[in-house]
Amino acid sequence: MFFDKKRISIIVEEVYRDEVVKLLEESGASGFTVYKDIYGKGKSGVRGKYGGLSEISSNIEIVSITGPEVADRSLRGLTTLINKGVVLIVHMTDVKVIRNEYFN
Amino acid sequence: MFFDKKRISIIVEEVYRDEVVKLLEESGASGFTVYKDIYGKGKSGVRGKYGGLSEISSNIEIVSITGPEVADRSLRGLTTLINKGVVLIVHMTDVKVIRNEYFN
Amino acid sequence: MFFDKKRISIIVEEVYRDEVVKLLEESGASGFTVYKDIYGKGKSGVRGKYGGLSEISSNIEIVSITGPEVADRSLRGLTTLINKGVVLIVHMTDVKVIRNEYFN
Amino acid sequence: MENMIDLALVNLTSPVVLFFGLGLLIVLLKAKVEFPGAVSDFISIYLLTAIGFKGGVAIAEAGLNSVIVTVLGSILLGLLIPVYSFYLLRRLGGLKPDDAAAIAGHYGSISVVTFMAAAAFLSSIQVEYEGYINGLPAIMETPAIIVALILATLAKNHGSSGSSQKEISLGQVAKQVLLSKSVVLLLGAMAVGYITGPKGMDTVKFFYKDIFMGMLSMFMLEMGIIAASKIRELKKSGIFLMFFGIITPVFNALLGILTGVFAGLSVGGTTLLGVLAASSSYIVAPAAMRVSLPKANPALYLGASVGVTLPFNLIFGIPIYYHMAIYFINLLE
Amino acid sequence: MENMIDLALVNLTSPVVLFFGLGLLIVLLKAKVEFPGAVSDFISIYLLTAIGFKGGVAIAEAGLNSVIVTVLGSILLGLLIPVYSFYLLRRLGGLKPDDAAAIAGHYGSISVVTFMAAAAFLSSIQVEYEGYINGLPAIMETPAIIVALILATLAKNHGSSGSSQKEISLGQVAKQVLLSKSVVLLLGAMAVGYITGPKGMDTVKFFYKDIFMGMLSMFMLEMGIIAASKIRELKKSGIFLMFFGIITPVFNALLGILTGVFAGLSVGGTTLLGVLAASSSYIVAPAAMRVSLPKANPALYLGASVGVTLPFNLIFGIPIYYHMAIYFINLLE
Amino acid sequence: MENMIDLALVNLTSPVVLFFGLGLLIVLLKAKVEFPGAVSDFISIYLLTAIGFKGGVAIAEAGLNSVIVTVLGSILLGLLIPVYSFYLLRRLGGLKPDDAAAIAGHYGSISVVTFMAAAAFLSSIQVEYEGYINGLPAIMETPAIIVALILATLAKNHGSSGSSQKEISLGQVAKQVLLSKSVVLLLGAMAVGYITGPKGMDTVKFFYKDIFMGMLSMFMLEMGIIAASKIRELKKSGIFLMFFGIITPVFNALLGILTGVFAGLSVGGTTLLGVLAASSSYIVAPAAMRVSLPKANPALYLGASVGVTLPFNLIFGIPIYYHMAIYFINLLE
Ligand SMILES: Nc1ncnc2c1ncn2[C@@H]1O[C@H](COP(=O)(O)O)[C@@H](O)[C@H]1O
Ligand SMILES: Nc1ncnc2c1ncn2[C@@H]1O[C@H](COP(=O)(O)O)[C@@H](O)[C@H]1O
Ligand SMILES: Nc1ncnc2c1ncn2[C@@H]1O[C@H](COP(=O)(O)O)[C@@H](O)[C@H]1O
Ligand code: NA
Ligand code: NA
Ligand code: NA
Repeated sequence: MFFDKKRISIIVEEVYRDEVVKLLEESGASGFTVYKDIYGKGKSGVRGKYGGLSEISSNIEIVSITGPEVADRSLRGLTTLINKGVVLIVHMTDVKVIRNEYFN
Repeated sequence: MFFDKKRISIIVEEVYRDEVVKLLEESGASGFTVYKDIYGKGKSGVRGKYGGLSEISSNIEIVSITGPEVADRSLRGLTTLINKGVVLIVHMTDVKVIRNEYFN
Repeated sequence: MFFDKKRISIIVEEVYRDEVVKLLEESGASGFTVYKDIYGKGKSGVRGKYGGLSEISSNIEIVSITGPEVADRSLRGLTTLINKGVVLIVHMTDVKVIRNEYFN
Repeated sequence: MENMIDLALVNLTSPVVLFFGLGLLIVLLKAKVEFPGAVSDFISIYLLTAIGFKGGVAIAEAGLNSVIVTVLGSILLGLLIPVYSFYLLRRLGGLKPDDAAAIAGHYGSISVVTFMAAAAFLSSIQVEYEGYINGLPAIMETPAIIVALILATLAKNHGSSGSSQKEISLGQVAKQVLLSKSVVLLLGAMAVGYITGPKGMDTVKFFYKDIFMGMLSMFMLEMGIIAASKIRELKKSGIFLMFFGIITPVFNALLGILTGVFAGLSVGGTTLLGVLAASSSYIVAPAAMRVSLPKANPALYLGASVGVTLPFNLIFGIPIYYHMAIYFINLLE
Repeated sequence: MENMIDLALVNLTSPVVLFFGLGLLIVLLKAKVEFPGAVSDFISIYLLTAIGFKGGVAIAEAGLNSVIVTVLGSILLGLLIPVYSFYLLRRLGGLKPDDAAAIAGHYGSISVVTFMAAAAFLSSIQVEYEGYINGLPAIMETPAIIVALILATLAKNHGSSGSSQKEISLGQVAKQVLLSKSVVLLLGAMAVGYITGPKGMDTVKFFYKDIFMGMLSMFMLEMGIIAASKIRELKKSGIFLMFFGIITPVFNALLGILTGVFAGLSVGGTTLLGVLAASSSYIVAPAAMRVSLPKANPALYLGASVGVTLPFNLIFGIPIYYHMAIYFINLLE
Repeated sequence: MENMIDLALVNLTSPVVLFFGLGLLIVLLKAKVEFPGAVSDFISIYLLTAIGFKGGVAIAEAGLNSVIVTVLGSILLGLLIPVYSFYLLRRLGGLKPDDAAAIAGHYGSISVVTFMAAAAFLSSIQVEYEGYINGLPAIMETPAIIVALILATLAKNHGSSGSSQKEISLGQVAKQVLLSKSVVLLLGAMAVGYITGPKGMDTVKFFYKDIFMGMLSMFMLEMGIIAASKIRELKKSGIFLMFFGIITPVFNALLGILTGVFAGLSVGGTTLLGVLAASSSYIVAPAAMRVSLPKANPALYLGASVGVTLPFNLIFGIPIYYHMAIYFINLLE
């Protein structure tokens, strides 16, 4: 009844959204979901608490549920992006889904 | 110290919120959390990026942490809902909680 | 290529944010992310659906990805907080990350 | 009678229509202007409250009696339009029952934004209208949706019987539609306006009247963005609905205008009743259809209603309907 | 002296109270009107800033000297009310120390919305008041909360000693309350108004004065929704707090009115001081109590303050307090 | 000529600057005032639309011809300023190419908020200016950013060749900047204003003109909060940028003022062109630099632009530039 998939989460500044989305799509992900208007603290200090400059200062989380190959390709792409200087907080979780064919 | 539970996530259009919540409660879930104002892309294209029509076009995620039986009942109910034509993106994760009795 | 970490999620009323964040930081977490403006239902009824009083009535979720020791310390601190009367919905998930050193 | 081209120009160069055009352009250029959901919620809550409130105050001034004929006429329009729209969509368009019913319900219901733009147009050419017309949007929003859902049920019972889909409970849907945000705000603010009357209006006039046009113009920017993104989706689904989305409103306007003439409304009032009939829903109907007819394709009803009819009415329809109103009122004299 | 019934009607048919009633109705009907958090944040930031600003400008016009007696009197009220409320709630209500202290703090603090509605009522019956009264909400918001927390600490030290709960640091709480959003905006805007004076007011008058009543009326819609949802929760917790939520404000109003008479305020000013004393907090106190007294039950303090006293004051209290003010001022003459 | 100290005081005691100061204070006191993102999005969408719209209407009134010289002059400023800023930052500051280019782009671009505050200052001392100047922010926002990115590319090609970083496509960046929210709203609303003209303005005047100063004052509160939090981050990064953030705007103002004198602008217009040149970007440039130059340190460019230059211009710069404008215009006569 269940199928094993990977859930990739990427926390990143909103300005990089399009870049990350493009990467996911090129890696073959069939979809993604974006959580707006989150904020947090990490190595580069507090981020995203104030509006106004929201385009530059706020975080988003991009989540994609994919099969293992797409996950692999995505993570390799994300590593390249990190090396380019874009700060990404990435983690991956094992999840189960009902419809196998829905998630590449 | 830890107890094993299931975390069910359902991404769905906001208009179907009450239907999904009813289903979860009837399946015996002791609680749920709703993430508003998210957006994403899937088989039916971009969804939820623009406001205004938010009631019809925006996605929400409904998350419930439950025991295995409730999870099972919920997922069976969600499958019925999918067959009725409501598009649901469902996934399940194994999680650990501190207070066993808090989550049916 | 991957490193095992823990992802701790804490759902709590917004007024307690600073207390929980302090606890996480004192436990050694290197960062956290806050999801605002969520709402839900649990043992204490519906919460956070209406604005206005948002400071008192709305839920937030605080997520931190940490190593096992920090996770342990955090969860022990959170248990103390629960005993003090603060209602916390806590769960933990096993996740994988690319950069080991980024998450204490 | 004013020159048709001049009037079209007055309409096209109004801030309201220009901001709508800017919204369309923004999508064409793929620019990154996104209204946060809460911002458009705020403006739309404001607009609905303001229009309902103004309508209620005007009804209090006019008295309930002088309003009845117009109200009955406009409800009749809401009951009639979805019926023939449904059969047109089924026969000529060959659409499935669910899709046909969903679209029919949209065109029987109304678009508050189109109504506001028409009122702005009239005031910019100094044409007066019966103030209580501001109360009609609240009344015309729902009946058509109920009718459309009845049609869908009938069609399905008529056809295949072994449907796995649960029966739609009409009572439940009616309640859901009547208690939806738009309808509650429109009707509720109308009641508030009716009770508080002109004296209450005095205290909040700056907010609900003076800045109204500006708020509307900002909202039109977003409506333009939404319309442009919906028309895209429709393109995939064929040419029939494009035609339907242009011809139906003109015909519905005709019915609305005849109703207005019959009810003895002024030129302004008749125009607005025509606009209401011509306009199609973009909030209440979509939400209701999505829940009640989940198998109906949203790209079709949103594409036609928001992608085609909304811009058509705003850009071309309003001055046309005004001319039609003048024509038929003169005919009768 | 105006007729009591007429005045009650003026109050009941004002847009501000009617929109509040609409909010109550919306919850009763289970309609789906939800204000996004950001929308009510916007309106409440606006209202707090506007009222503080107006108060500051008025104080600049009146001069600091003529304000002092009133300010001292109103602080005294904030210190006194929680003390006897606490004992009442403990003795008569049999509430636990934490619950009693939390509720007492709410009633000693004030409700800005109730104050604004009262000011609107006065202006609708053309009763003037000292402009600097607009500065009082900022001043009366906090003292009572501190007093209530001191009472809670004393009660707990007096009782069981082996408490596992960490001691509440009063200094920390005082700081937290003083630096909370409402207080900072009220006091800060008041300072801005005081420094910029009437000349500065001229440049922003349209925004902070003219559209104020309209913004307030929209906010009342949401306050009604919140009040109705809180009264529900209270229902489970017994009848005593219902009574408390109605009798206490009347008595507190009396104290406020006597203070106003004593300070030589006009009828309008005296009424408003009465309203401030009668009103109970719905933002600052709940947030402070939740953090400082986590074991106090929010259903109790929110139910009484927001569910009972807020609607009571808005719907019945305001005209009553106005009459009381007239009565006591006449008595003195 | 007015007294310098008086003018500085007029500026310092205006609601706009006082609310900015309140925002700074809020961060200093660690108070908990947070504007939800949607609220500041709403206010900033409003402000951008309003200023663009006003500018467009004014250009329609003045005629395109009388505008050309000023427009060309202001574009020239945008092309020039980043070039010498870049070399200054490289040579004197010893900054890395990416950091230098990012900062240079900020100072060549403009700050709409500073511009609005200056316009408010002028109107409070009753100094007129050419209305079409309201159109300049839209025009001056982008050129400098493109120039800065060209400089960064040149510097990197010149230096180490084995760069792992992908080449920046200038066309893509130019498109991205031109299609960013601020620029589209400013330019779009300007086009709307130009087409609809004074007649259209009449219908929306209450919204876009009357309440403008109040909305701006509320926004300044948030700008103060942001500025204070940015200046903190800069503190870690040394003293050079602090100086740069104060001296550069004064020098740039000089260039802007000379351009204004040259173009034959009034004292008011010349002051505003000086302010535009002096001001540095806080939305468009940061977003563009973050994407195009990810290795540039945001703490540096935001710290200098938002943390230092923005408050300096608002608090001290504006009256100074006004005096400079008077001085140079008198010199010429
Ligand atoms: N350990 C962590 N757990 C959860 N979220 C994190 C963590 N570290 C960083 N983040 C998120 O990622 C954003 C950027 O992190 P950083 O680049 O380290 O400042 C932060 O603002 C947080 O939202
Ligand atoms: N593979 C995926 N991973 C994460 N979210 C998804 C995925 N596919 C779809 N979604 C979400 O589910 C919504 C509906 O998907 P769909 O019905 O396929 O258009 C999208 O708007 C996304 O928010
Ligand atoms: N089983 C659950 N699954 C997911 N979220 C929950 C669950 N139970 C409670 N919550 C969340 O935690 C909040 C507080 O729960 P409670 O204290 O039980 O009312 C609720 O408003 C929900 O957002
Ligand atoms: Na219609
Ligand atoms: Na009180
Ligand atoms: Na500049």
